[in-house]
Amino acid sequence: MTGDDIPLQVDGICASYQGVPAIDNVSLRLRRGSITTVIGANGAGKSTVIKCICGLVPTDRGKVRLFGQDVTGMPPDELVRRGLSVVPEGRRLFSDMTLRENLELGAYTRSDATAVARDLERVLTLFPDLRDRMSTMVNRFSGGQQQMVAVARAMMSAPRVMLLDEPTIGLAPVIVERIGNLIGEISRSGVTVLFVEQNAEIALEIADDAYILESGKVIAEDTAANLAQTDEVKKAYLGV
Amino acid sequence: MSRQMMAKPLLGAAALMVGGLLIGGAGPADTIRLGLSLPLSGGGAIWGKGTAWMCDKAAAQINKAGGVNVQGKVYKVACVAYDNKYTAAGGASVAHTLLDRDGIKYVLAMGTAPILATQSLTERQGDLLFNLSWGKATKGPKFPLTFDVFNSPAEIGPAIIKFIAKTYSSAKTVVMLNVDDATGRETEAIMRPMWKKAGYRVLASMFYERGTTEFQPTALRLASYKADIIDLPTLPPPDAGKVLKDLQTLGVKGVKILDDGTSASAVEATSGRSALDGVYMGAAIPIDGPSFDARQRAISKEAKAAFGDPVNLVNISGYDAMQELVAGIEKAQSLNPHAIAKALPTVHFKSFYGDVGFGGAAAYGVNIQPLLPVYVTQVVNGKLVDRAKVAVSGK
Amino acid sequence: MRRRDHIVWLAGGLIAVAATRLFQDAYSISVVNLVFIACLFAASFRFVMLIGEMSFASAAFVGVGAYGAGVATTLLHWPFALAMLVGPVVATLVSIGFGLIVLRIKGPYFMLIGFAFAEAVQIAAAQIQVIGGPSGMVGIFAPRILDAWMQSFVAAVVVTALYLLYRLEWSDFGRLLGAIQNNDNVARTVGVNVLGAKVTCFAVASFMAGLAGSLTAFVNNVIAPSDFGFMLANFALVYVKVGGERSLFGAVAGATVMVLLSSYSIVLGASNELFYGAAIVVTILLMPQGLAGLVEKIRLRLMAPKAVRREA
Amino acid sequence: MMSATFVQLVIISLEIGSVYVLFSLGLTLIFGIMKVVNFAHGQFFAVSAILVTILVPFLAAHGLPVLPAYFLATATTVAVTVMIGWGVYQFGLVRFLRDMEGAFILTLGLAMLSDGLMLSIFGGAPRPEPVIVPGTVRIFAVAVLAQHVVVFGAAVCITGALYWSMTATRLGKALRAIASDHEAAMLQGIPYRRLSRDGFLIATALAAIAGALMAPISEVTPAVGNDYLMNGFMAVVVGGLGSVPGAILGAMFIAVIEAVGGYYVGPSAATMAIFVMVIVVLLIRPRGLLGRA
Repeated sequence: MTGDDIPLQVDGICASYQGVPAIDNVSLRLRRGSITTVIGANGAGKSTVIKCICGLVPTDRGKVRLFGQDVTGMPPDELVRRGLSVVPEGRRLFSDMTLRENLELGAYTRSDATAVARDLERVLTLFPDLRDRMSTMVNRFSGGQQQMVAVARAMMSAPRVMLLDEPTIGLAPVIVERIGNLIGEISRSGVTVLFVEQNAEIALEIADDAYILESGKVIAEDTAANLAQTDEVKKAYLGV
Repeated sequence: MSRQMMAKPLLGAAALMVGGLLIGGAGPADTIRLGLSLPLSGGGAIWGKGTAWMCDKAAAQINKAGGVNVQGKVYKVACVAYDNKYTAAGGASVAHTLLDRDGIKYVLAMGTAPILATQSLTERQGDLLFNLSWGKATKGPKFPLTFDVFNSPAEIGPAIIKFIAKTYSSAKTVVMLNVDDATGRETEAIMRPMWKKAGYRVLASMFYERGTTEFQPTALRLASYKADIIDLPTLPPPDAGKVLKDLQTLGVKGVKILDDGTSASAVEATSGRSALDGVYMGAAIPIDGPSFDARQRAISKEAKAAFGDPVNLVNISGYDAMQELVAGIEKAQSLNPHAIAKALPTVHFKSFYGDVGFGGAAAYGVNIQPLLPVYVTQVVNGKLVDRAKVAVSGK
Repeated sequence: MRRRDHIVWLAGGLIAVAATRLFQDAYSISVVNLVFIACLFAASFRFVMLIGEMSFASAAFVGVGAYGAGVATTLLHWPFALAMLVGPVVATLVSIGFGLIVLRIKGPYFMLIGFAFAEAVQIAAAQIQVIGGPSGMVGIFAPRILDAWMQSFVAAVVVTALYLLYRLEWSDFGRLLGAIQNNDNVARTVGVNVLGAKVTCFAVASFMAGLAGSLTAFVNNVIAPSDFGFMLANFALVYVKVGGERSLFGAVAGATVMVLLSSYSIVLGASNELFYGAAIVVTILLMPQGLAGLVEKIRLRLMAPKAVRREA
Repeated sequence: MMSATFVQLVIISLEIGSVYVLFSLGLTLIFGIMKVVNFAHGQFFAVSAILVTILVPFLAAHGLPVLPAYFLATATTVAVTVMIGWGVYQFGLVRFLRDMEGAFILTLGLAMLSDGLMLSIFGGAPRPEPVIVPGTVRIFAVAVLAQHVVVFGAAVCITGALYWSMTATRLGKALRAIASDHEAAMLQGIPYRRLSRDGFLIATALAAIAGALMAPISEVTPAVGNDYLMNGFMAVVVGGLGSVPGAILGAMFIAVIEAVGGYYVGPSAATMAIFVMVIVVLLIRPRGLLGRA
């Protein structure tokens, strides 16, 4: 299969913090245009998977391929240039900068001003309530709005693959639903999406494919629909 | 650049450093060594380097003239200079290295704090100390093995005050500024009573911390007293330069004195020529004046080329200490520090200034002070002009 | 701490103290004294690093220790044992007060506040004429009985202090400090009195810094405010990093190497500062993890073939 | 009514403040971007000041009028200093990004090394200072050295330019993003290491410009950088590490204490007051006056 069909492929990566293993032999395959989710409990290693892919945490072993090319250990800024975009855990906005500046920085790698302006317009159509607050410092926004800003910022680099680290954590149910719709929207615009989630219910509802991570290992993978039907998942993750 | 490529030059540097460790150590047995504990880094380095250079100069001259003859045996002389960083702890380290490791019996130390540390060893172990500090606390009958090498405020002060009293008879008030360290405090403790005794009113005496970069507030405060005389005894040249420049900007007219001012050129570098004009100095050598000859001027010129300062009261001490030591050894006909200490008050030695003997009992209780002339100089258009040469009396 | 550790410490300590008898000439004795005192100060500095902070205020506490010894000996004529301890005790009390106020502040701010404190104390000490002002104090001698034994006395005091620091580090309290270093918010949420633990750590370190100061005073016999500027703490940090901060032995090794280097470099005269600076730069570039890191690397390299074999 | 002394003290505060601002801007920039405290910052200042005192007379001797000579000397000096800064970054600091302890020791070693080198190359004697803008200017009947007015003007311009470029240019915004969260910045495609280098070189250039500006009014010795360093640290920490407006505010804070304290209580007490006041401010605002929580 070519890199075009599998924009992001992760082969048996392992990572550790100060000698303590965090993830062990994790492999993922993202189909082009699909939404993939990795679900797991707190501390299962979900965030580490994202950080290894985007180069923030070094991998001890294994390979990450972006559009067929080996990008293991590449610094994040280089990956952004190659079409990857990340909504990090905890949003990580530039808190003492304005919304406009945050979005501009999202488009840092791009030099085509007209295209950037077009994308800004598109983003503001998606998030209409941000439109008149362009000069506001982002630390004045509510938690849900900040999450929207983080997604909007990630969209500004015109990515072909987007990773989201726990996008719904700590948000009110109504916002969680909006985020869910948003991920679908992004996917429909042709972006391949991977997001890790603790909230298995919403994750399995949105995603096409799903992986379950336990103690740093992938213990199950299937289509989201199939996984949602298994008894273990129902019991352990959906609380049914 | 890869790590490995980086490692090579770094390893090379490390090897060089290890090589550096092997330099130094004990000298040959027929050499009399004078240990020098001097500031060779930081702000005081200029004085330390100059003093070491002048010591080497004296040693070269003595060796050329045949060395030192002690009971038929001829010795060469040499100077060994280490960095005391102008601190007590640095002074202690240097003293241990000079006295205990290198086995040197005679030390010249500069700076009150390092001298205190050195003296506690030399007096206990029976070594000779040449004391290069402005203060009085480390000199006197309590320290039988400690000798002075230059004129300090105890000698300079009276000469300057006498000259000022004669020249500016209407002047009645003084303000003082000193650096807030051992040197500054000790000097102030000598100078202030001296002014008072001479009938002046000391309106204020201030201190500032070493490392101060801005002097405008201090200058403004100095100016606010409207004193007839502004006395800046211990200011290092750059600080003196800044204060003078700021005083000039404020339009302060009074008589300005740098009692320990050693070099007009060093102050002028910072003050500019006009701000220094008319300032009196107590420790500068009017080398171009009538008191000095071509031989001395040649040394001064060489010194200026070597380390950036002409000869001055401080660095001449390197020269004079060596001469004092040699004269003492020859007179005692012994290398024993006690014997030399006994002989020294009675010797005459070839000081840079000429042939001088010892005195100083009036100030210190014992004759440990070489009777060097004091030159009161005034800076006129960047040049030092001899205003008064005072021979320090031997009483 | 395991039983074996105690035995190793006892044996190692005795050997270290006994080894000081090998040095009988005055120069070697002076260097040995400096080395041991530097080890103690480095260990004290490192102890604060256990909570993730760099305390440049330590320089001032060394000064307090030294002045305590100076005042007790030359002005009050107290017995030697008391003179040894008064400085450290005062340093501890001051550090508790100072710590309660400033240990709420972290990282670079704490570090620079330490700078300011060291400078302010240094200037203040120079203003007090009873303790000699900027000239400092002279004639701080240990009893004559100790004359021939000073280096062994210093070694014994330092080894004992290091042992206590080591015990503390490997106690529950030490583990708590480690937790605070990792994340004091987490520690706080599980109900730990974080400030209390930090202040305790700081106080212990300051006691040891004060002890290093007392020893300095009795070894040098002369002290002055300028000896206790922030550069002193800078060098403590250098010792810790050169040796490797992960263990107490790293700090000890670093202090030993760097003090020996600095003692040797005196012979370079005017170039000594250049040399010492170059030594620091070269060391930190070649061994970012310090001597301990180097040892570890060598150990790993020696063991590497085995590991590869096992994998194959 | 404004008394003459009051006007004097205001002017002196501005004079001193502008000097500290020039020195602190680079320090705060380096801290913001690399999260390290640069102990060698003063060395760049000293190298630059020394080079200017060598180059200006040299160029003047070759027939250049003093102002062009000074500008040419400053340009050369800044270029040389930035090249040294590049070496320091590339072969040293790059390994210690965000490692406060490691970077502190490295820069401490470099500062000692450079102290020693400068002392052996240039000697310890104060270097004769070039007179660039001679004479005094009267402001509200108070005489001020013309060169001080130049330094003040330069400080205002440089600070303004820096502030503008940090808020309005792509590089400036990227540097602020790095200062705010370097990982998040990398996730936007901002090349952290390359921009850290650029930020460090800008800071180096600022130190060099400050050195060149100060050469005619400060002392010029190898040790001069260290003298400014301590007050530079205090200014930056009081204002809030990493904050450009904070550095300005901190510098003015220190300057006012130094001016007012120095005049009314005396210089030694003023120096101590600076340290005490810095501690007090940090107790009230643990991240400085304008630092972020």
